[in-house]
Amino acid sequence: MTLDASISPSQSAKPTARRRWRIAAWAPLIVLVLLCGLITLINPNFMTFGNMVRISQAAMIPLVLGLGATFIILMGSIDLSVEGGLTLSAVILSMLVLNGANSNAFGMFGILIVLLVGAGVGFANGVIHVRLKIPSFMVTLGMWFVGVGAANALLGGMAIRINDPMIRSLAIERFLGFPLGVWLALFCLLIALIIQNYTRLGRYIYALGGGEDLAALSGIPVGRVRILAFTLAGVFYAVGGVLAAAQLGLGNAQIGTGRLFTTVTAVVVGGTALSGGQGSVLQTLVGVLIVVVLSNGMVLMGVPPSVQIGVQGLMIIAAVALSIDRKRMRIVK
Amino acid sequence: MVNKLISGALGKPIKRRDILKGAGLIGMAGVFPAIITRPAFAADKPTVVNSIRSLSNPYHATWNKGGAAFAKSVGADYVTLVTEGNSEKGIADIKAILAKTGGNAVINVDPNDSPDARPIIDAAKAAGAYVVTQWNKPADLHPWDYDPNYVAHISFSGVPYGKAMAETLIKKMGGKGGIVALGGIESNVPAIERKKGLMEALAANPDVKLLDYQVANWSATEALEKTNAWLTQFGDQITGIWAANDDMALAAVEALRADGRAGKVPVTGIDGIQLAVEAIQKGELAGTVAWDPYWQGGMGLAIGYAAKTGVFDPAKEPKEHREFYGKGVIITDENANTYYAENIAAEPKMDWNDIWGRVTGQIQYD
Amino acid sequence: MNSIIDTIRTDGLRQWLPLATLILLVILVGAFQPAFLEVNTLLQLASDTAVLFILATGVTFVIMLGGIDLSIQSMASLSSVVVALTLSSLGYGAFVFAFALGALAGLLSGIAHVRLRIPSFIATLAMGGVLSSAALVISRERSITLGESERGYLGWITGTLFGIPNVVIIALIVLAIAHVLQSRTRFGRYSAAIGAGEPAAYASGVKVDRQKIIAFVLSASFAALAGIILVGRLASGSPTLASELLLPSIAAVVVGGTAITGGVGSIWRTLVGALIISVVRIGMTFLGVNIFAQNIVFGVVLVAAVAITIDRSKIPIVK
Amino acid sequence: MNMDSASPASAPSSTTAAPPALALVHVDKRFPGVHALKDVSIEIRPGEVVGLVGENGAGKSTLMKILSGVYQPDSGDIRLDGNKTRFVSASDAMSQGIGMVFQEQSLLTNLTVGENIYLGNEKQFTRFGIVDWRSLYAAASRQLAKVQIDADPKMRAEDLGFAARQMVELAKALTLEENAPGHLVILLDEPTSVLERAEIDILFARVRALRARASFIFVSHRLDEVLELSDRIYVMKDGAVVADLVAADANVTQLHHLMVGRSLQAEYYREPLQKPFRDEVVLELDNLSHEGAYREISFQLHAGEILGIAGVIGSGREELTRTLAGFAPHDGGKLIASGKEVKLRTPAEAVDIGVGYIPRERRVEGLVLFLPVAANITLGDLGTLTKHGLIDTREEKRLAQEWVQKLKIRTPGIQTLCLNLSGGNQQKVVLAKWLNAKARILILDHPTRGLDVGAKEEVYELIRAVTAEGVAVILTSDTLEETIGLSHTVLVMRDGVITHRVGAEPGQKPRQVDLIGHMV
Repeated sequence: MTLDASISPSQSAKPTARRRWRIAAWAPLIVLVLLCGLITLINPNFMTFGNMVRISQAAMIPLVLGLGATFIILMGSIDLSVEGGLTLSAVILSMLVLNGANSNAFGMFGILIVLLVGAGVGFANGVIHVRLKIPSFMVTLGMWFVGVGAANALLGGMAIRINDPMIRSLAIERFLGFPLGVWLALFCLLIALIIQNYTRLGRYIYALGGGEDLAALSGIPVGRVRILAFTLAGVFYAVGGVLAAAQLGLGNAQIGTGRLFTTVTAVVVGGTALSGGQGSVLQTLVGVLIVVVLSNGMVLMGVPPSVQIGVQGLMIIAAVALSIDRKRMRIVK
Repeated sequence: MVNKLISGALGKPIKRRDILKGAGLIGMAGVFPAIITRPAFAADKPTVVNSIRSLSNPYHATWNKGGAAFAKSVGADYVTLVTEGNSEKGIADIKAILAKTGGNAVINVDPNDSPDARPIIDAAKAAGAYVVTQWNKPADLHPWDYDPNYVAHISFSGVPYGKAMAETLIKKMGGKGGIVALGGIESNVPAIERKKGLMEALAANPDVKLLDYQVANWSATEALEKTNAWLTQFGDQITGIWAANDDMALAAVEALRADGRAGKVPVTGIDGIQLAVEAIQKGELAGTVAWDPYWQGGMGLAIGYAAKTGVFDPAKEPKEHREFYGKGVIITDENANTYYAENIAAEPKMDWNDIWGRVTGQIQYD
Repeated sequence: MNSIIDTIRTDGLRQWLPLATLILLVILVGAFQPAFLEVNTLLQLASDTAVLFILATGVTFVIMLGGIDLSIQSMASLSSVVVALTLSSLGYGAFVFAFALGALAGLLSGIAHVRLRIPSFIATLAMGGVLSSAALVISRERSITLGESERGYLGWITGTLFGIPNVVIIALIVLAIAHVLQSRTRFGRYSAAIGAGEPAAYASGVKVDRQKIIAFVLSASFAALAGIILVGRLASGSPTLASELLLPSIAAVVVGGTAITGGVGSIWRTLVGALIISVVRIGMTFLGVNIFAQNIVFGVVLVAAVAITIDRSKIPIVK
Repeated sequence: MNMDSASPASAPSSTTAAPPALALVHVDKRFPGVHALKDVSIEIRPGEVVGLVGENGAGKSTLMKILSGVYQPDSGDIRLDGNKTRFVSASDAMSQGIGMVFQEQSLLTNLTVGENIYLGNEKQFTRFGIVDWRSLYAAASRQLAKVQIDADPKMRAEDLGFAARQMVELAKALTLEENAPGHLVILLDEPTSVLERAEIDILFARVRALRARASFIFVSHRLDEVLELSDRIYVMKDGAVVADLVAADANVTQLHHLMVGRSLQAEYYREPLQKPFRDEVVLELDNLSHEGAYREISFQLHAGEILGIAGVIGSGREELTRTLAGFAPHDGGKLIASGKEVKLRTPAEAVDIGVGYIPRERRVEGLVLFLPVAANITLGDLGTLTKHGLIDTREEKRLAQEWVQKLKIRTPGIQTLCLNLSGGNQQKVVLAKWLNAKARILILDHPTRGLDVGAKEEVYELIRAVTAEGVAVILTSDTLEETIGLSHTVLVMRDGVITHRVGAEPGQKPRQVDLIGHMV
């Protein structure tokens, strides 16, 4: 069997290549710092502890979602089911814990069930994608519709208020000034880091992104890795759902609206390549912060609502243009 | 029968990968029997149709309930269409229904965007169906130009109610302080009108300052983020929050709660959804306006149905019956409990024959 | 050797699978609701598909190259606003103007993607933001309804020819042009080559960057055209007019069996894909599918359709 | 050729008594329409290096796939240390001690060396699902020590040279001995195809040193190397083993004869067909330089001339060819094409001045694998096919068919995806592309890499034919032998400069040893 198909012709001066990569990996962070500096100049309120807390609140959900999406994108796949998974989880949670619509009060157990639901959604993504050989783009797009649709069907269009104190505490109770939800998000980051750096799954995900056929030759169970990765992502989306429900204090079918593109943008702005194999969850953290700080900053700087989305677009182009390692990306698609 | 059909039709082209396609098709086939929820359409009675933005928000969900209740009351087939915010889809679906029922239909539509009304009316007239529109339509499109098919247009002037809420808010604030305002989708007529009302109220109260107006597109999530940013930017300067609908208002309340200020800073919404009324009872929300979507969903159909079945002849009705403002109910802590008991705890009782009961004057276009 | 034979033998069948799927779906719906099969209904379906198809056609060019264009819906909305605003002053010129604007926007995102080497996903997502902002600002954030006189300019969109709606005819012309572009011109061939193997195309002297820019220009221009058609159908322009059309368009391309990774695909497939999507949407209304089940059904049918339509023999690794 | 006098005398006698480490007994394998393996029996004794040669399609790769568990035989059995067994999958074969070393591409360049070595094998370092990287990297450096390269296991694979990557491959294969029950058998599949001579010597030395640990099956198209490294050689033809020779008693001509059924003539490189080139200068380099790659390169390329460039990796010849192909513009000196000074910023600009590049990475840069033969042939010159903006598809078909016949490209049809063609025919398609584009300068970058003897001969014939028609050729080749055999003129490069230039007219070809002196 010939393997030429996946060769990398480059063999130019190595050390420089490596150094460039180091810089590139840090570039998003530099962008973030510049951004914060700029905003502070215009509105000093930005650099207050209070605002840091609010940014963390705004960032916790995108971060958790981004963690899940990172693993998928590292494989060179894409996951559009973010909103589906999140919405379904949030709605089911609102129905299981102490709420204003029914007499359930499963509390912690309810959260467990929701995480299982998320895993199930991700697992379904993975299995259909791998077994039926359908591009992840399409499978997860379908799952998006299914997830939101199911959530809608469960609610019959209504919204359910969540009264469970434990859930609400995620948004209200604080530790060291930060809401518990933020700490939960950080805990998820830790888990993601461990999975990425210290488990075979994490390594195999990189391997798939680097060259799936070669990975298979090394005896890696490619299909299983993919399914596991999607399942894992599903769980993260479920956590995102829990946080969203906690933040809004209710579950409704619109709770996920608009979160997909924020998530993927954050991951890519962080410097993870859509082509797979390059990136990390830490870079996603930076990417999320860039996106969140940007939208928070535009309000602080008094950018008129109708041009905010445009400004955001330009800023993101700038951020990515600054931080992309062009040497490494021979082909940009 | 479905399964046979499939295997028959696809049996030939599929030589290889049968399993795979089989799996896919079973997916489809399996679904079909499950989803044919309604019996064949009753030939004589007109089909009654509600076309609304989506069923994922309480407001339109209640609207849908009202429609179903009316359909039940006259024993007609009931169909719900959702635009999902997509004008083309909304119109296409309505045309599909017209084609399916051969025009024997009564349609009560909340157009996704004002201009959609025109093609909808054109299609309905061509098919001979009867239409009632609500909220959105172009100013120069009038029911009396399309007798008898375009029965009526119902709206609720956003201006007075937007103003009323602003006044409720200002009263709670003690006549002075700083307000931040959350607006709806910028191109929507109600959003524009409600904002206008807010501005009028502010003009009348010089001591109250509008700190900032941001668009949150009717969305709770966006409202939450905007409010969070405001709490940084203005901190304690904010003594009141005005929101163009309840979803955004409730999100603002949550943002305040996370800041430990829920209930301390008065917030107002509009639409009168259940959670909002509950929030008023809890004292977290200062007020809202109930359009009574249950009434909108049912009565829109009732008016059209009456015209269709010859109870009245649209052409003979006065203009204030063809383009009229409905009545909104202002809910504050004073009447929240009673409203909850009558309209939410219990299935609202409606007299579907009292079709002009809530007419509050002809719509004025400036 | 044997594998070669297989490819040839089965290619003949495979390329018909998308069409077979479409016909199957039409039959399915028709079996339950014969009214669906009436000529007028089908014509209606066709005209309702036109805009989706035109948008999808544009983005097909980009997807063939292995890129993606997430700005088409914003472009369509913007062009609708531009037409609505300028129709009274420019007359038919308004359409040309909007179209040119589309080409310009495409050029910009193309350059951003190629010169700054930003992934098309991000470049076009951002460009989409810029375009919607532009639309919101110039429309002063509200939808613009056309007056009687302005509607006079829309006859070429709203009218019919020998009982066939003009939009359908327009869509067919677009189909013809796009098909020729894609299958008979150097651009089309180069796109396929770049999508299937960019390094080889580059080494063969193909001006890759130029082809990519052309693709984005086409995509945005077609989006602008779609916006123009929307103005005709809705007699109005609005900054949010097309905002829900992005995913259906991309879905149409993929459902037709074009590989999202590029290289494999055709305009025909996109046409079939767009029709499949309409048939499923409208079909559900016809069948009276429970409104709460519709999204679920839609999702499932999409995936099932792709399972049948994509040609895995030409996709090295399914990602 | 036989540079390395110290090639093994014969199979080590000590092992002959023991049962073979691995044996195939009467193995038969059919695919629809093809009888791939006909009753094949081979055996590899412990510590033995067995060569496996044969033309493409002779059944080598099927055999390899059966040994590595990718295919299962229809009949016959596999024996490990005398015991019957079966390999149900690649990983199963590995777990039973069958290692594989492919061309350097099978390392994942975005992972570190250590990660690559234990990829798919991390279990031993995993406690409660957590991988202990310290111990993994420690183990990795032990593996690297076995093959005696001091690469840092934490370094990314893409930062290694080809030779080093090859050693890492070897090290990776050797990790099997830790958990494989019996004796280790390592399949070396074309391991030298991308290596320079000096690197090959290192590789061979390592392999010999490792015979204590493992037996090897060495598959290569380079017969001289097979002879040099192997103890015994199996020759395959049409799915059957036609000979089992002791390497010491065999020679290239004999092997070639057994493989292709006719003997290797002196005119292997078609030297008699080598016509003197013309006076017309098509390309002139005047002190051409590229920072950190090559400098002050000057020569004239004449119509009909084949100019071979010899040199090891780092000599700058690779970069020079990339420059002339338009991938890396020069930053010093002059490049003059038919009288005009030019700078080639992109391959497109190179094509414009009549350059055709036949890259070493045929399947990446040479062909669009997922496009049909016809589309690939015309890809270089759609311009002339285009009338009023439209491609004349009828004319395209005609051209494609014409080239397929002219170059004897074996393909079911011009609409077949290039993916499905053999290496030799793929290479011919690339050639056809440039001939169709009327290229006047062909840059052949390792043109016969991975081709079998038969295919090579056809390519040589084609090269002769086109030069006879006045096309100029710049050749960088895998073997010195090929460079000398084909070229009119040979340049030797070292450390970025030309150290030697010599004419190579038929009859007065330079000797390899002379050139090597200037290379290292």
